[in-house]
Amino acid sequence: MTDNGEQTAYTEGPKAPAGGDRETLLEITGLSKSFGTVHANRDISLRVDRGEIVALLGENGAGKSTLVKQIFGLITPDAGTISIKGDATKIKDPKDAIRRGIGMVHQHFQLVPVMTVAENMMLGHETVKGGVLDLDGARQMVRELSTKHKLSVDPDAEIEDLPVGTQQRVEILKALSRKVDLLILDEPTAVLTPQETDELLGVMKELAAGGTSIVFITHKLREVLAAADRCYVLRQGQVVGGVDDLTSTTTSDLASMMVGRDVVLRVDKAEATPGDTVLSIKGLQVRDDRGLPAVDGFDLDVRAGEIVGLAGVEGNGQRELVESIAGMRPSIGGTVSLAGEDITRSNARDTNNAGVGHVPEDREKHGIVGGYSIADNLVLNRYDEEPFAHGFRRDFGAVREHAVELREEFDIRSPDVEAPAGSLSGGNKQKVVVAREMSAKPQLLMAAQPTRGVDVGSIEFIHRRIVEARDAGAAVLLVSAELDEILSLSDRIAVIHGGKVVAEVAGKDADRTEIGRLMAGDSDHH
Amino acid sequence: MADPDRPPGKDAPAPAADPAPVDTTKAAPVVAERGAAPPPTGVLGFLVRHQAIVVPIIAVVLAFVIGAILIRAQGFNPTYAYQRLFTRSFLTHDGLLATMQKTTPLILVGLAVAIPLKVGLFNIGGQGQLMAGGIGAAWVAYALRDLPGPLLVIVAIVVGVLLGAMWASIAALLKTTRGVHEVISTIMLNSIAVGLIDWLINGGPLADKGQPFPTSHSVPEGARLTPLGILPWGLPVALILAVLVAWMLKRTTLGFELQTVGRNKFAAGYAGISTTKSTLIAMAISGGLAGLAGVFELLQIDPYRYQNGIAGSLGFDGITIALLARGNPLGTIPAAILVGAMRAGAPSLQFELGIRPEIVDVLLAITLLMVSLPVIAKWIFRRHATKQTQLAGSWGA
Amino acid sequence: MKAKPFLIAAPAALALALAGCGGSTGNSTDGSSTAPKDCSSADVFCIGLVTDTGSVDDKSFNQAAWEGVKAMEGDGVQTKYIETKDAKDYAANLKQFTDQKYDAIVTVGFLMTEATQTAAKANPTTKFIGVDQFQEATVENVTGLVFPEANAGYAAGYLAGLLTKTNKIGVVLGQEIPPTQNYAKGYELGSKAANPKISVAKVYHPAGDNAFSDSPWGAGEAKKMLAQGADIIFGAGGGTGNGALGEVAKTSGAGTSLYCIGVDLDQWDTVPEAHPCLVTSAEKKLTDGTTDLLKQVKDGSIKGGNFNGKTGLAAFHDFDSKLPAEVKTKVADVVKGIEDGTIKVG
Amino acid sequence: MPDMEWLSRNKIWVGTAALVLIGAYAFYAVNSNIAVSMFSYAWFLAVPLVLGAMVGVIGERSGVVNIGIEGQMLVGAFAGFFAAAATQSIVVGVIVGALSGIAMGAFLAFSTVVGQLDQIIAGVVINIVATGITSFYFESGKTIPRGLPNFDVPLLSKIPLIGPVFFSDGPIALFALIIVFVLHFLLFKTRWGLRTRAVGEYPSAADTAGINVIALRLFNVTAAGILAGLAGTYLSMEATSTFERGMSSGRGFLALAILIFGAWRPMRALAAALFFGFMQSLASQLQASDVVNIPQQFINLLPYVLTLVVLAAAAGRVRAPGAVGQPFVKGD
Repeated sequence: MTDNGEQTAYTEGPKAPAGGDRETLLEITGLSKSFGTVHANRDISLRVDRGEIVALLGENGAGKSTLVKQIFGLITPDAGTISIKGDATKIKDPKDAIRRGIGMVHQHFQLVPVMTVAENMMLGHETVKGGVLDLDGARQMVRELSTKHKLSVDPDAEIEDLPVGTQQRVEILKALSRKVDLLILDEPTAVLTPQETDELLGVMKELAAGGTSIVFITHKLREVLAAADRCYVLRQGQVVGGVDDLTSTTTSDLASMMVGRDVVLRVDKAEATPGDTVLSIKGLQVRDDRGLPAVDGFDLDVRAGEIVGLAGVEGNGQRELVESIAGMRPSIGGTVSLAGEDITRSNARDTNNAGVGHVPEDREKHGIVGGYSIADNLVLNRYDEEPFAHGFRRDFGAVREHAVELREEFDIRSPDVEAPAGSLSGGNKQKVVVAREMSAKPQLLMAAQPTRGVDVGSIEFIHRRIVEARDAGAAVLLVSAELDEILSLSDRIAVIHGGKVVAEVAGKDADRTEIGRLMAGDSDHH
Repeated sequence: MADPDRPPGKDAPAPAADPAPVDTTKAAPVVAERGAAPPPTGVLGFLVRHQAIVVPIIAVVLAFVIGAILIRAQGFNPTYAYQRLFTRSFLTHDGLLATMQKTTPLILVGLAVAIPLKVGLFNIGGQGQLMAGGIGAAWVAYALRDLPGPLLVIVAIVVGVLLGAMWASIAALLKTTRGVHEVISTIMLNSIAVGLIDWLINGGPLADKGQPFPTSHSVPEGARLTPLGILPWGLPVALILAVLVAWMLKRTTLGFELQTVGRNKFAAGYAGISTTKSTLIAMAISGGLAGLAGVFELLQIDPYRYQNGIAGSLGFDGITIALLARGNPLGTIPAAILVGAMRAGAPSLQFELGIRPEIVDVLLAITLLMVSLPVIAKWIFRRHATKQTQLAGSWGA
Repeated sequence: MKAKPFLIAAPAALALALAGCGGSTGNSTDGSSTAPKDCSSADVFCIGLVTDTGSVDDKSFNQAAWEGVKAMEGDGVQTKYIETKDAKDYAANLKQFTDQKYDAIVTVGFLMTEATQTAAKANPTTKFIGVDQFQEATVENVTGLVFPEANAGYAAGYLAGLLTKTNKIGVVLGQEIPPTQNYAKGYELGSKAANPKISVAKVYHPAGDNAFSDSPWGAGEAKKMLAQGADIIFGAGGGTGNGALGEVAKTSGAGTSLYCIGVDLDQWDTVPEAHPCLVTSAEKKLTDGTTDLLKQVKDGSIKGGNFNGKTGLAAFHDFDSKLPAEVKTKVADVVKGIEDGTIKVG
Repeated sequence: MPDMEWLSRNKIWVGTAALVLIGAYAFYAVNSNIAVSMFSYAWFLAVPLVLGAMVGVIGERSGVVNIGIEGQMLVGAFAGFFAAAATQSIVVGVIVGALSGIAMGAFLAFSTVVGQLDQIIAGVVINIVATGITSFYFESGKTIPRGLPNFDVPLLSKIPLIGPVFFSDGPIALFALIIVFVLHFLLFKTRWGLRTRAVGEYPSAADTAGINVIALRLFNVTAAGILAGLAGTYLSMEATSTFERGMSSGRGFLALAILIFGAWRPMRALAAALFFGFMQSLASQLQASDVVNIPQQFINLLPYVLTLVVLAAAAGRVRAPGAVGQPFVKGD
């Protein structure tokens, strides 16, 4: 697996900060975990002291989540020890971890949606009075905790009725309710606005000041610099570096440690030469799965030969917007037209036939059928068209030929086009999706989170392809939660908030702070 | 790792399905699924590749072994019993005819369960759909009794198939428009079919009031499909349909659509394949096949009347067969022959040995148990075992 | 997979456990040990019986007919049965016997009327006895053993009419088909003849598939009738009726004096749980009728067409001493009157 | 006051219950005999449905579909009856019946929760195995000493209407009534209930909260088998004193319908079962009194048709526990 010699495991760990007489809360030595032949964690050693905020920095797939899941007892390590407050006995399960003072806020909230805040809060360590759950006590506890930590929540609200930001507060309070010494936060800012993020970082600092140690997973460099005392950088399952004194570090230092080479922050691309308007959205209104307005009067034009990046905090209607344009979700108002033709009511197939290519946000869910061969996945939305089918009869020869060509062109690493697509790595799966969508030479390419969960090599490849598509004259709508991706690819940036466009700026003039403020929305103050 | 905290669900990828970034920097083949070793070669490799066949065969063998213990415990000689069962079902004219006659509807109801399985639907309503087809044919056969026989047969088949398809479509429509789980709706529809038909033939509009028991009028002689030697008319039809269904699923765009919906309905939606349409089509085909089974039960088997009990346990046998065949349409043929032969031979077990005919139900139950438990496949193939279908996920919708 | 050995072992263990508790069943004459006799030989008189979709131990007409067959056992007689599991197997099951050249074949239940006639036409030398099968047209070698159920019902109703104290009686029936309708009709007429003030509650099982085997339903109906003041319940519908008898017995055990009346055969023997209330049964003498006809087959005197079996009331058993002599005399007179034709039912 | 809160949240249900009660007592005032008999009959028929539905409630609230209730019931009826016949002890019969239910429940639990067998397939297997085994090993001529006797509960049985209907039956019927309320309490007021609901709604949340999802599911599904076994023994030893082949005759499936009809809540399932029982009661009353002449079959169909109508009408409002049907894989 060690493919380049320069990469060496970083086992020393950063030195303890000055005056290192603080108690060592967590010490990990030689931790390894593999899934089959994939080494998710290799010989990891690190240390967290009391009252510290330690960031675990790394790309998607670097093994951060695997690491913290082992600390929380969700996964058992293959080798190595995790010792908490000097106690190195194996952490059997989350219950054991909780008992030993570890709390975790999961990337995907571990809250039961149909239960109230109080019920969720007490789940797993319920207090019982006379055989009956002490719900009043739980409500009281919620109120006390939320006052103490300045995180306001209503104990009787049902989780599914709460906005994500509030749900996260519940998660944090839940973890804090159990007398935690070590709080693990797994990508806590992914769903937050910049302002909410700042608020969270503030809470973290206060907790640390109160003696709680925090392990904080992220791949956002700014957050590391803003909140952490120290950081470890993970790459390919190993700790490849660490920084003790973050004040003297720059983002680019951290970034190169993360990816193991100099990061290309800007994708090389020529000046855009926009042509006619291809996509025109006027006053679009779309509801989400729960029937609430998600896209609410959205206007945007995308012209041939330009990349328009749609920046926004996740959950502001991006998903519904993209699905509605793609014909996968009905709109309730407004129009979408493609090169002057109204496609508002077109279904997914007609939209595709009209010349819309769509790289979906969740490739596992929408983009591929894991059990199907790569070849079948490459014709997933054209299986019934010539030459892949003649009438109702499919032509397997043509499907295969097509697949072999695309495998070459898009560098899909697989021994055989008949291999199930589910067996590919994330990057290669994404290449299958991109190959399928781009090979149809669409007028409009919609790429939603095109590089999520994809390795660096594939990211560069996909970015290059997107630019090439633009240069070939396609209109590109790029939707991404990664502001960096938006900034580096877009010729023009639109900011979405609350289901509508709140600002449009030219790509080269874009200022990230300003965009962050816009993403949060002017009225979005707590 | 992509999305490692995703809540468990059928679409959730295996945690490590997304290996570390290493694989793009080298040209080595990408590793398949979690922890999969290279596919074995030799005999084991052969068995692994054909486990869809191997597992049911082992299950049947195990069931017969356990059955032998049961027969022995009842004081009979199992070898002799199995020998008689086989002789009767395959080596005598009447027995073979009975086997073939029983196999016919079994293939059809097996397909009626297997097709919806491909779309991720579990059709427990084969019973009701078969009854709908049978009563439809009985109605036509009486209402149009003056038509020439062959024409009447064709009309009866058309009507029976349509009624079966309609009955199944109720469940499909409830599913697509109102999200009612098909297992619940088909169970309810089975009971409704029993009651409605009982009313029809017991003093109701289709009753033959000249008979002292609830029955429809008998099929006119000209429209009766008396067997050609040992070959009932319906058997070749059923065989052809099994092949057609297999071909449809594998080779046609419709088959691709159905299977895409079954494997990943979100991707299907993305690709512009309508889940609604696929659900309706699959259930209609399925109901039509079950309905056709009902038509043949009426037209090709003495007493050529629709009576209570004509459907027997065929609807549930269909489930047994589809599971034995592991959802493979062609697999329904051997599975149906197995079940058909056992049912055909059961009376002779009692006649010649005195073993209760219910032994057959026990054998089938054990077979089903063996074939359903993933344990056997896991035991033999270890990690090469293919994954079982999950149907229960959309429960309650 | 730690659970593996367990899951493999479980079915096998279950099988062994079950193997241990199974009793032996089967035909009375032989298992696999003794070679079957040659039925085509004139020395051997072979009788076969095909049940309808029930079993020979159904406490009802299949069992009664089989007992009639067994009564013929002796030297040079071979008896066998096949239980039909699927209504479409009637012909095939009959053919097993005709292929072996059985001399007489008893088929039980009206459902087999057509199948029996068809087989008879194909095997003119074999004699067929169709229990409960009314022959519309005479086939030379088929004799339908039929019973005027209304007569049995009348006698039962008459007794009930005399015994009731509340003037309310009930009848719980299986599916609504001619035999059950006849029982109900006779029961109503008989009870009214004995007691003009009487009211009769009657209910048929509404479902088609389990109308004769739904004992909990029968019990529930009986419970309801009792609660509404009925003190005598006639259970006429296989297992469904037996459920009614059981419920009356249970309630009557609680100190009240209630009666129940069985059907088809003397249910004192077949439904022992009904002993606390079972005053008699409206009996079709199925066993006797079957034996009588088989004897006719043996001595060659049997004729095609319909043979009217006897009906009547079964013995009072434990209630013999409890019933007033006057009641017994009156009932005996009615039974006699029906028999000799002085009382016409319906 | 939480009680007032509860009242205001459930006002539709409380109101309906009050109306039904008033209606029932009005009926009782007009003709006490008929009213008592019809309601008793309704409850008599509802008992196995209620017990079956509770099996479903426990299973599905824990995230496991159980369509094998029919088979569990049948085996319970069979094993209980024949054990009682063999030992001539009704107590042994009831215990064996309940244990057989546990055995079937354990099969469902282990095959689906540990063995990852599809839950619906496992249920179908249970049903088919139950039919095969109970008919093959059926023996005629066996009798049990006497069915479980009815008895009057002191005081309660004296309440007009409700007393004779609910408090003068056999022990299993009384148990069925009690278990509904007990289960409601357990499910919504206790630690076990909170955890069970969490495990059925969102198992990974329960898992990260330190709850052993697998163990809780195994325990619940297995233990619920007791109720299915008792439903069976009710059929063969309390409602009647006999076993018939296929004795459950669809009651397990009807229980499933009632479970959904009752929105996965014990008390509403009880109400649904009573409603179905009463429809049948009404049907037979109309038939017996020759008032109207609608074909009996139609009334018999009513529960099934109503279930479909309710499910169709309540789309989106009646919601199954979130994780029902899905196997839980740790660390996924």
